[in-house]
Amino acid sequence: MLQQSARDFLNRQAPVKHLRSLRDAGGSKGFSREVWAEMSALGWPAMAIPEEYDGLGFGFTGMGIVLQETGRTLTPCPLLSSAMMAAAAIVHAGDDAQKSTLLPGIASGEALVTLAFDEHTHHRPGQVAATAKRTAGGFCISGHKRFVLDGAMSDQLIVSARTDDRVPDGRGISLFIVPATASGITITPCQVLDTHVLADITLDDVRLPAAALLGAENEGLAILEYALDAGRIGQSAELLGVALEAFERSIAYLKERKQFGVPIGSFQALQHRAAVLFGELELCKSLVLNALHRLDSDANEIAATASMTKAKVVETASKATAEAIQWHGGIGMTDDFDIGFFYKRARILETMLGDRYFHLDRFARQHGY
Amino acid sequence: MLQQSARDFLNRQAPVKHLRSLRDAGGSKGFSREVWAEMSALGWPAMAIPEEYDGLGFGFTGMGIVLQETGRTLTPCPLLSSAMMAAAAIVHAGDDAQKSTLLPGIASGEALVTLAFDEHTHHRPGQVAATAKRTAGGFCISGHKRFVLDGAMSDQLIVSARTDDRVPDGRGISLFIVPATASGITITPCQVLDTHVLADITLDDVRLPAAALLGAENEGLAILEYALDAGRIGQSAELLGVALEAFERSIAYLKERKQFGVPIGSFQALQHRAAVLFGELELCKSLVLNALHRLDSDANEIAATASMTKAKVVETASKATAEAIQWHGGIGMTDDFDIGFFYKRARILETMLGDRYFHLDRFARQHGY
Amino acid sequence: MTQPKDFRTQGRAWLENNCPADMRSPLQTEADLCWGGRRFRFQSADQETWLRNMAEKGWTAPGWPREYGGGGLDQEHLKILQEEMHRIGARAPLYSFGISMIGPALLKYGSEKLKQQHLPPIVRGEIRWAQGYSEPNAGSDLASLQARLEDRGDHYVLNGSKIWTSYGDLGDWMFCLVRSDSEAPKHGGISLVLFDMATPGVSTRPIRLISGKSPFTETFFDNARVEKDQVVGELNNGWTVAKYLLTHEREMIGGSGLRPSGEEPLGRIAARVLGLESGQLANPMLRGDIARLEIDSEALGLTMQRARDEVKAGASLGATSSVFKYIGTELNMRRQELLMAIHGLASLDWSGPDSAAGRLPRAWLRSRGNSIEGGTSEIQLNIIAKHILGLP
Amino acid sequence: MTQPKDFRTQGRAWLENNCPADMRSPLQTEADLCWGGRRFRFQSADQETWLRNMAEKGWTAPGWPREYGGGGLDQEHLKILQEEMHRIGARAPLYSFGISMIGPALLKYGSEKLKQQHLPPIVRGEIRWAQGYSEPNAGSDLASLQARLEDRGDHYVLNGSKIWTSYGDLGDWMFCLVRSDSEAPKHGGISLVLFDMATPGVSTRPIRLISGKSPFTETFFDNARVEKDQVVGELNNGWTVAKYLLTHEREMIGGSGLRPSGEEPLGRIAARVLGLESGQLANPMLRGDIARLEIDSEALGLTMQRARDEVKAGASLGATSSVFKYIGTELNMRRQELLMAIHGLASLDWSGPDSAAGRLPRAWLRSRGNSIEGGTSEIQLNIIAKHILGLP
Repeated sequence: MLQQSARDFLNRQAPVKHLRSLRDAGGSKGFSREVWAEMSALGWPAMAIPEEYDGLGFGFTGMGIVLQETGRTLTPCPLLSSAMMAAAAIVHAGDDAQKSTLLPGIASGEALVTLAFDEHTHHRPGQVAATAKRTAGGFCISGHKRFVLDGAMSDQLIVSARTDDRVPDGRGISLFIVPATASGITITPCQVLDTHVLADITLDDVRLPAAALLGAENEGLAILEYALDAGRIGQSAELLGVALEAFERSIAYLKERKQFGVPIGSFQALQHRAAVLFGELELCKSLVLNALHRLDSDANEIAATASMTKAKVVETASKATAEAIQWHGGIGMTDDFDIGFFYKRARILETMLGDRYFHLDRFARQHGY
Repeated sequence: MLQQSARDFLNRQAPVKHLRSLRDAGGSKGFSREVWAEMSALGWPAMAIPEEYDGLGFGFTGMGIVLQETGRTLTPCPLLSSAMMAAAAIVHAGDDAQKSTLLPGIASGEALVTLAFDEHTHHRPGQVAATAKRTAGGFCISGHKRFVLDGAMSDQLIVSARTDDRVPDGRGISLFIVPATASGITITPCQVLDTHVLADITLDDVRLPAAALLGAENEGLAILEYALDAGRIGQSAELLGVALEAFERSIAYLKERKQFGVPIGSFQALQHRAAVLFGELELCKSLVLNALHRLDSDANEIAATASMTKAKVVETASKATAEAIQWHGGIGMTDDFDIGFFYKRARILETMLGDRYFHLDRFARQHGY
Repeated sequence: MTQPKDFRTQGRAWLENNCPADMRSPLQTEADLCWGGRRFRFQSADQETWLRNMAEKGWTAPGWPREYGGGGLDQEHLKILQEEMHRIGARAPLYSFGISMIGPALLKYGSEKLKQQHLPPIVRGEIRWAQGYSEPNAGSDLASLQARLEDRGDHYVLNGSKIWTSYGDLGDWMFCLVRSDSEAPKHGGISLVLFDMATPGVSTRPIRLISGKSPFTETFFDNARVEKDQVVGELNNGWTVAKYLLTHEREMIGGSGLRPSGEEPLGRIAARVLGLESGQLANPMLRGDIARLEIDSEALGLTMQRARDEVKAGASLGATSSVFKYIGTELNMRRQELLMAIHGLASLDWSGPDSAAGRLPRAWLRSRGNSIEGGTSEIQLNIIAKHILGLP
Repeated sequence: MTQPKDFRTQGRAWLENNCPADMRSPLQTEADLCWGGRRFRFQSADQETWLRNMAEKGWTAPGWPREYGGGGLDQEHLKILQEEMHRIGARAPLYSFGISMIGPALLKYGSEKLKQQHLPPIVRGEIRWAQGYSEPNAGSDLASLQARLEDRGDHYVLNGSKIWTSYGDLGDWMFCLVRSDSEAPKHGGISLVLFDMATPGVSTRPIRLISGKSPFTETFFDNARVEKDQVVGELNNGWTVAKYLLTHEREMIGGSGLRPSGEEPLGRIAARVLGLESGQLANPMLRGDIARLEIDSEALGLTMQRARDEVKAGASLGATSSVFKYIGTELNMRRQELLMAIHGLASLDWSGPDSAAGRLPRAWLRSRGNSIEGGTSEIQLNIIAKHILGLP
């Protein structure tokens, strides 16, 4: 039901041509506020937020179903950044005041919050050079965060910074809730492959009250990793939608397009590749469902699940979207045709929050080898 | 010419059914002395040995061509162990007395020499626990060498042993020429997958004269690695023969075997897999030729070449021989049919002297990443 | 039916009392499998006791109706039983093509007489069934079969031969696909018949595989008598029954892609055998292939569970079994390749102590047949392309 | 011909004197390529000088006969020239479909008049050629073309359109595959004709790719005049010429699988960008894929060299060009994927400073076309299966 209604809405209000028109319009917004307002009216950003903070309390499984649909239409929106990852961090680690202040706004879609953690050209959330120094009234943060998802459109940033140099890697990092308008912050948007916008954010002596600290001091990395894992699982759901849609469009094309007098889908070599890909996609569906259930039921054990899921879904989505272009032939290479957008989107989703290599490595480490 | 004459000889005197009859006869010899005597009469073991030591001085390229043909017929013989690897070590590092004593015998095929270096269940030539202690008259060796190729049939062993514990890994290892009949040596044959015989060799206070040392003391690993690289290149040539023969037999089968009323080679999915494999085999041919030429021209730079060649040829041969079984279907799984022997042989050649993972890793290290 | 919660409590207690301690350890070799049948020799009294106890409850075939000796459990109770058996590491009491293949076909297509006659002995492990499907030279083209059933008035006689009969030399009865009308088109005129393999005129000859073992036979029929009431479904309509039965076989074979229960995960085996360096496998290039295999294997398990849930919710398994068959066998082959790589030189040993008499390389060689038996991988991909994706 | 040793000495000296310093550095962007032609604007005086100097020696097409302006070198001398250019890192003076495609076809099939007319301007880089092969909706089925050549007595007229014309907007002349006899069977009735793209009735429209760039055009013919003497080979026998020309195109495209000259090896790029930990790439899972690519790329280079040696020894390239086309494009796609992974988040940047204005992702996207253009990978595999392996 949720899936069907989400699909209907997106096909009507934000199909692939919506992404195309955003791109052709240029600019640095990355998504449409109007569409976001309609999504919010449908309650999408409220799904994973507890009822006591004006959420629907449905958990992440429903969110995953919606993300899978936004993957099918390639609709850009801050569901992942704000309503999934930032919400996960705040629900998981925030104190009452923080929850009451932030969650209702996220749930209504009126406030956007995003995580700002990467500092390198590669996803390495544990390597933090930004510092937060104790001041009389709280903290003073300086540093440089890169590739921040929806960073140019968010109201609040959840920023990782080093609060203690003396403890070894993995500890000594804390999270802070920082208003995007705080003095000392510079935000530079940067457009990526398919019109999504990431932001480069510098923090130059940004002064914060003590209450800006999210979770325990020096223990921010574990909270961040939890929120990132929620994000990786959400990404996997979205990627699955990207892959499924590209695959289904391609299968339809194989049936319709004729060459040498027959539909190209009658060529056995393509049939077998399609059949193998179908099997891989079935595996991905199960992994995504499983990961969403685990996220809702067993929040402390999701790291291995998140890496397993993302590693597999990324490889399959990359394959599916590349094959989609190949099966479409020349027309698949043209900008006029939509299929290339799926390939681009799959790459972005792979690269952010750790690519296949990152997650295979993490999976192996988590299993002790 | 050499290739054709080798092929004619092997098809006549030692085709696959020769291997089968050796296996069915049981026992622990691993190869036929009679066939070896005929090979020797053709000058095969003499090819890479300099003329001054009764060799033909043709270098390794010709040896590789012959090994490729023994790969096609799966003929077991000590060409690789004695005439390629041991000969390479002696030619490269032996003193005049050692060369004069050993090389003519290797060249005539009457003497067999083999390298004894592995001590673990994995190929790690640099990890040596066997020790050689200085005595009044020379050295005293103790240790345990495993998986020695043709170890039960050889007259002389070239044994790696640690002569100095204090120098870090990679040095402090020396090579010794040890008669297989020396007091303190126990040789236990062990049959592997396809009837080839490896030996487990223990050395218990084996006393040797000073003249048994091959090359400089403590510098044996470099000599060993050179001989192993020669062996890896020789293996690659043999593996290429295994893969080509399995592939060609399978292509012939695809043309002849009918199902659903047509030759199975008319199914496009199999055609494409065959075509891809053909391309990979073409790459392997070039790598093997190149490696043999390099071995003959540029002996000091062969490590990266050997690992590159073996890594690729192994992956292709493994694929080619597995596909050969698949394309033959049920009959390919039966012992009565020959194709399974190719799959087994490919595995043995992969596993000895480092498998695909070993050589990919070594290739990457040699290129600084 | 007992309430789920009570069922769990009672089942747990029953298992605690009735599963011998020796039957709670992982299988060590193939010889530990209990196949039952007239010619089966129990390895131990415990093995026999465990079979008897479970058969008495109908839990060797827990989902079958009680009237045919089964356990009569629905999906929910079945899952509980599985979980409770898993909890104590109980071995399966019986491996049986009767349960996994011909039983389901009889339940769906068999006459009441056939059900009454054959199902209870299957549940009790008294009769071991052999499959007579493939024929020499037919290969993947299963329907091109030649074994000929002729009507002799009050009975039929069968002539011809079959190949790839799993453990044909140990089978008691055979379910056999035969041509009963040679005039009909290729897929018509086929029947599925049952007969005792002790019937005069039925003989077998072992087929030696590249693994050196002989798990299959050829089976020959020389005027072998088949009773008229031993046709499953209608005469000449056997292709439908055969296809249904194949979906069960495929799903079963697909299970080979899962980590065998009680076996260590591959990554842990690798860490043990190869050692670690700064927490990572000492063989860094192997790591990725192991991680990918472990992920795929986990994903297959989740997918088979999802399919069972969907079947429970009313969906038909159908062509999905081809997905499992294809993926499961590919995974098992990859798994065996990786086990060989993990064990290195020791994996080559055909008889020595390091490899427990060549168990590892023999399993590796045997696995190559996975993508051939039960319909080749190519056939499964054809089925997926045509029947799931609807490609022309 | 000069003795090889003397040729090397003289060649080295000449190159030293005639190759401007700026032309000895690796290409930085696509804009550094010198394509020549009427509309080409030289990037620098050095670029123009280098082309002029080389063209004067005939070394832009060093293997062509001297009578048509070429260098007249045999394989041995060609190799020496290549080595000497490589030694000083000299850029290719001219990139040209004239040299790589239509030139060889003219040498083999063209009339003396056509050779005299077209080859010298190609050598001098004065005329840039465009390829008119593919048509809308024809795709891989190249022979199903519709562009129609009609006889008007003293000349022909051409109607129809072509697609995927590389840089059609910058081309001076086109070699174009057309249907000259609509009654003939599919592969008959095809001709290869040449005409000036400035001819009235010839127009182009750019095609925008997913990379955001437009390296191809559609090309339209509206009663465009084609002279009668501009048919290559015989009228209606163009398919033979077309196939010959395609083998050259395939071999050229296959070269994309080699590491571009002057570019760092992938492993070294990865080590620089990602850093090392105890001597190994900080991203251990990526290592294997990089090593495999580097090995395959090296192997392809050796194989193309081996093929050139065999052609020199009298063998025909033929279907082998399909092997190079298939493998080369697969390798380039893998290479581009790995470059994206190596550069991580920076690779996503469509316009920022880190990615030199999105050069990396645009090259990655562009590479997806490699397995489609010049005959899809599927077509190449068909050719290998049928014409090399002889499968039915």
